[in-house]
Amino acid sequence: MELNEIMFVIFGAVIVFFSILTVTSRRILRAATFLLFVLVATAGLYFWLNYEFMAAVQVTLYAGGIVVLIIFSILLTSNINDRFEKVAGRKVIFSALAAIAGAILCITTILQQEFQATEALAREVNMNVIGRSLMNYGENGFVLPFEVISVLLLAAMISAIVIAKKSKSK
Amino acid sequence: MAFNIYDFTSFTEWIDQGLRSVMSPAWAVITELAIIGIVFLVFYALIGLILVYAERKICAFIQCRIGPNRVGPYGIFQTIADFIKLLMKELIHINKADKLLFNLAPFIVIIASFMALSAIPFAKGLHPVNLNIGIFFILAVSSMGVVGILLAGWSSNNKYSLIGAMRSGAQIVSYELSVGLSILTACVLIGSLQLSVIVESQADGWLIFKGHIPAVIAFVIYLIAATAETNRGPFDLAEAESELTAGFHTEYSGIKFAFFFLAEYMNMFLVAAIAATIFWGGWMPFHIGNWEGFNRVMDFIPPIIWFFGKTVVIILIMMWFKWTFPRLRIDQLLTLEWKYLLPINLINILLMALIVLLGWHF
Amino acid sequence: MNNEVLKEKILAVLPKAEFAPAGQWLTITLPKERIRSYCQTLKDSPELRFDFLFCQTGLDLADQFQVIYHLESTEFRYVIVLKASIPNKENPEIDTVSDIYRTAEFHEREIYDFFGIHFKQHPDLRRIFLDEISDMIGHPFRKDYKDEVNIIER
Amino acid sequence: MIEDTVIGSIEQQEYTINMGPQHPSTHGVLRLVVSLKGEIVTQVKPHLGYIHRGIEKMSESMTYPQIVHLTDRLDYLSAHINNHALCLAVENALQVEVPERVKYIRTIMDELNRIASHQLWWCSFGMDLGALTCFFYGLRDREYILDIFEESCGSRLLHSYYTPGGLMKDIHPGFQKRVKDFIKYFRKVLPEYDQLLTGNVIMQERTRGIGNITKEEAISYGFTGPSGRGSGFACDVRKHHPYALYDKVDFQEVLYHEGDSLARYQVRIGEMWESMKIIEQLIDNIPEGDYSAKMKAVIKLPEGEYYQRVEAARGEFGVYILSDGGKTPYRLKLRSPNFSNLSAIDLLARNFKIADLIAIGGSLDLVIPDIDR
Repeated sequence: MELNEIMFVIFGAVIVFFSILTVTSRRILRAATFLLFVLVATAGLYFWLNYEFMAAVQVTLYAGGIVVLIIFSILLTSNINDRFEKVAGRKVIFSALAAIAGAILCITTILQQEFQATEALAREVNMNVIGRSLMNYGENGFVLPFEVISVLLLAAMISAIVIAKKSKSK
Repeated sequence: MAFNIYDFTSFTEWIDQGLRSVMSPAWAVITELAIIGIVFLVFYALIGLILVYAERKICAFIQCRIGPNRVGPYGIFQTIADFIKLLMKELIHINKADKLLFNLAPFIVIIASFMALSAIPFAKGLHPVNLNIGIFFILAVSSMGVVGILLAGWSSNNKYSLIGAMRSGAQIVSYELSVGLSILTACVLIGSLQLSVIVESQADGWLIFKGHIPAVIAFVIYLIAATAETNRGPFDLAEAESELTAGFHTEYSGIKFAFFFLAEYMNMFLVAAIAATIFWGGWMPFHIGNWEGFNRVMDFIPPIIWFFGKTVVIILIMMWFKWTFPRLRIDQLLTLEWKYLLPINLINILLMALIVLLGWHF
Repeated sequence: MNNEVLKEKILAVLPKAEFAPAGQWLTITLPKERIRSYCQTLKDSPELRFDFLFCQTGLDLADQFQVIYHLESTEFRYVIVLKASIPNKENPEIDTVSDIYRTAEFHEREIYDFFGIHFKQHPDLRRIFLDEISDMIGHPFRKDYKDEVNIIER
Repeated sequence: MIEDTVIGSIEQQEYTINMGPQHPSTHGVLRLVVSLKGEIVTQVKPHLGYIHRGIEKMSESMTYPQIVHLTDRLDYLSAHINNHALCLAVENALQVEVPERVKYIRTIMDELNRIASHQLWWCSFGMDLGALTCFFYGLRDREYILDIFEESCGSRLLHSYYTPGGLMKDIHPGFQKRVKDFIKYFRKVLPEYDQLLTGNVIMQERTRGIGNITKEEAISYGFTGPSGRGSGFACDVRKHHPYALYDKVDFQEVLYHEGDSLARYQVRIGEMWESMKIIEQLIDNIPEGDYSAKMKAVIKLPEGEYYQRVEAARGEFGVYILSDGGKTPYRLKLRSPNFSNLSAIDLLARNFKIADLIAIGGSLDLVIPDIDR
């Protein structure tokens, strides 16, 4: 195996291992921490693909942002001695079956697809290119999704403020 | 191969060539990684020791004291003695703590600062990775450090720790915005996120002079926000010794406490290095536009000295903050960020864009 | 301030007041039932305004308990002393003044702790100093208190 | 609604933390049980008695000169002033007239003690707010006073310098010069305190409007000393019930009316200036004479009750003595300022943040042995 492949295998193993731990852990904060590892390993995969911008976005948004918020809300709401209930045997079997079925579906689909090797070398994605395509309304432009997401975020923020205000006035 | 302290490119290439000539490329990469890792570990420990010693001496001078003066001449071995003491101390196990997370937390904090360090250009040709989104990468990985603090606070099963962790979470999440935006202001002028390009583009003058008003505002905001991000006084609410005994690391002892301690100083070095790189030109000597003669004279000082000199100055400013100001309260801290720094920052970034578009910068 | 003038002023609002023989300050002795009404009157009277209770002392005399109230008028700078006697030594009780003078809340807890004098209607009558010492039983400032371990009789 | 009940139960949950008995900012072994809602304090319950020594009970089997040594151990930062109260009570009971020289020295010593106490308060207050540098500035200057004390009293903290009737020993020959040097030095240094802490925006924001108490409440809570005067409660015993030489010297009662932590802070800073003024008026005029009145070998107080009020550094200190004619008191009660000041902490800190509770505690300047007598 080449070094490249070894790296891929390591990242894949980390992702799979911590994903399983995330869903099986009975302590909520541990689950959140394992999720953090999954997300960081995913960012590692992006780095492995030389797609640094995406990797950094992954780390900032998911690892640094969303996991922090999740942990923060866990801190606010749960006690250290809280445990999830042990799941009943039947539920475990069913969910395992569902997960395995999903995995098989994904793997077969991927295997059936014939990926064509492209000749083009990995192009270094310049910041200028990213910035311009984000603000572009022509072909390959992302201004519409960008703006729509902004509106969504604005709505979320306003609703958060409204909720916070409501409990205060009571 | 001539060893050149003005340009490390040839030096690093020489090492690379040498390694590749004796082993396969894969092993060469692994060996290089190992070398960089070891160098960084040593560097990390060294910076930690020096900074702790410097902090003690400087705070002693500010407080009309002498400071450490027993271990070695002028007490220079004091921090080493302290680290040995910390290493030999008992690691206290807390019965009702979440042991896995409790033990994991210091590592997350220290790994985050370690990773961020890997993208800093120390001198010309002396940076481990030259990512094209370098500054964004540093912001991203350093934002992971807060997870370690939150975990430490929660898993200690101590109410003071939990309050400290909450404060630190709220604080770091808020101040990351200001750090990011003030760096973005600088990047608007430079037009790149790659740290090597950022430094090179300041060859005709540092950014703080080129961008004049908005750059100065961005620098000041960055300095405030970065002090807050590193949990240092006057923003050390997460530790808040007088209120929360020691905040999130109340329950830690021995080497695990040393990790938090080290990470705090490392983060301070890191934010100072970023400020020096972005606003004061990193390893770039002090150049003034077209004054060829003056620039030549400045070039005689090696870049690595320029880099560390600037970083040290910024660290000194941050230490001066800590030993002069009282601590803020949590609501005042958040008010400062959300009501003052953030709006100023947003207006400032617009101003910078305007200046760039109209070409009013130098 | 002449004690005689003060005496007249007090008699104007509290005609039944009994004065003790002259000491450092004018002293009124009173039965324990009247303490609340006396304090309230002395505080509210515009001529006197005794609004500052600067000391409250418990006392174990041979035949009775006493609670001594040192009052000052911050407006006119008069000082008087109220002495409330509690003859029942078995089960001492007195009304609280902690709603009139808030500082009495702590002082009364202290007196309760040391003398076992029960203050009726006190908002939070718990032992203040000795509550967590399990082997401390009884009220140590009573003259009949015996503790062979900790107190050496001389 | 499920969400409503969940949110409701979280909001109603009380979060209780124990501050103390060992905590960096309770200045001793004080335990505050603090109920929190988020960071906001909803209730503070002080739990006392961790260092209760039963001084009042001990005094009942001790002679008066012995009790002097116990009064030191109350508010150890104003040891001279506590001694003064007991000595005055005994002297008044015996109707002894102490020599003029003793009065001068006692007044000067009291004021030096007050300055030293306020210096220590200032540095610990700075530390409570997180400004560590203050601590060293205050301690540095306090050394000068402690050196003066050491020279004359032989002791730096618990002096027991006063005895019923006078002083233990005469002052050191260099006393006047040392005190004058100190005053000269401290007049230069005190503005530095203002530069370092008083003028700081963060400090002002942390203390202005925090821990308010009105004048009426202050009187009702028996809130004396600089804490009471920060609320406009004129409670300076030196002015209103003068003892020693306070009716002969010219000084101002420092009053602020805001009633917040900043006002209490400014009162103490102002008092340091006033104390220096008092010392300057007296230091050059110490008359020659004996350092003690003639006293009997065994002091027996005539039957009766005696009360002496003095102004200690933290407020009104009182000694109540009930004597049955013997050489030991029948009952001795000590009215300690911190005990009454602490009783208001719940009122002061409620609805403020934890950090404010620390600032308020600092602005009250609590000394725990004075509370746990």
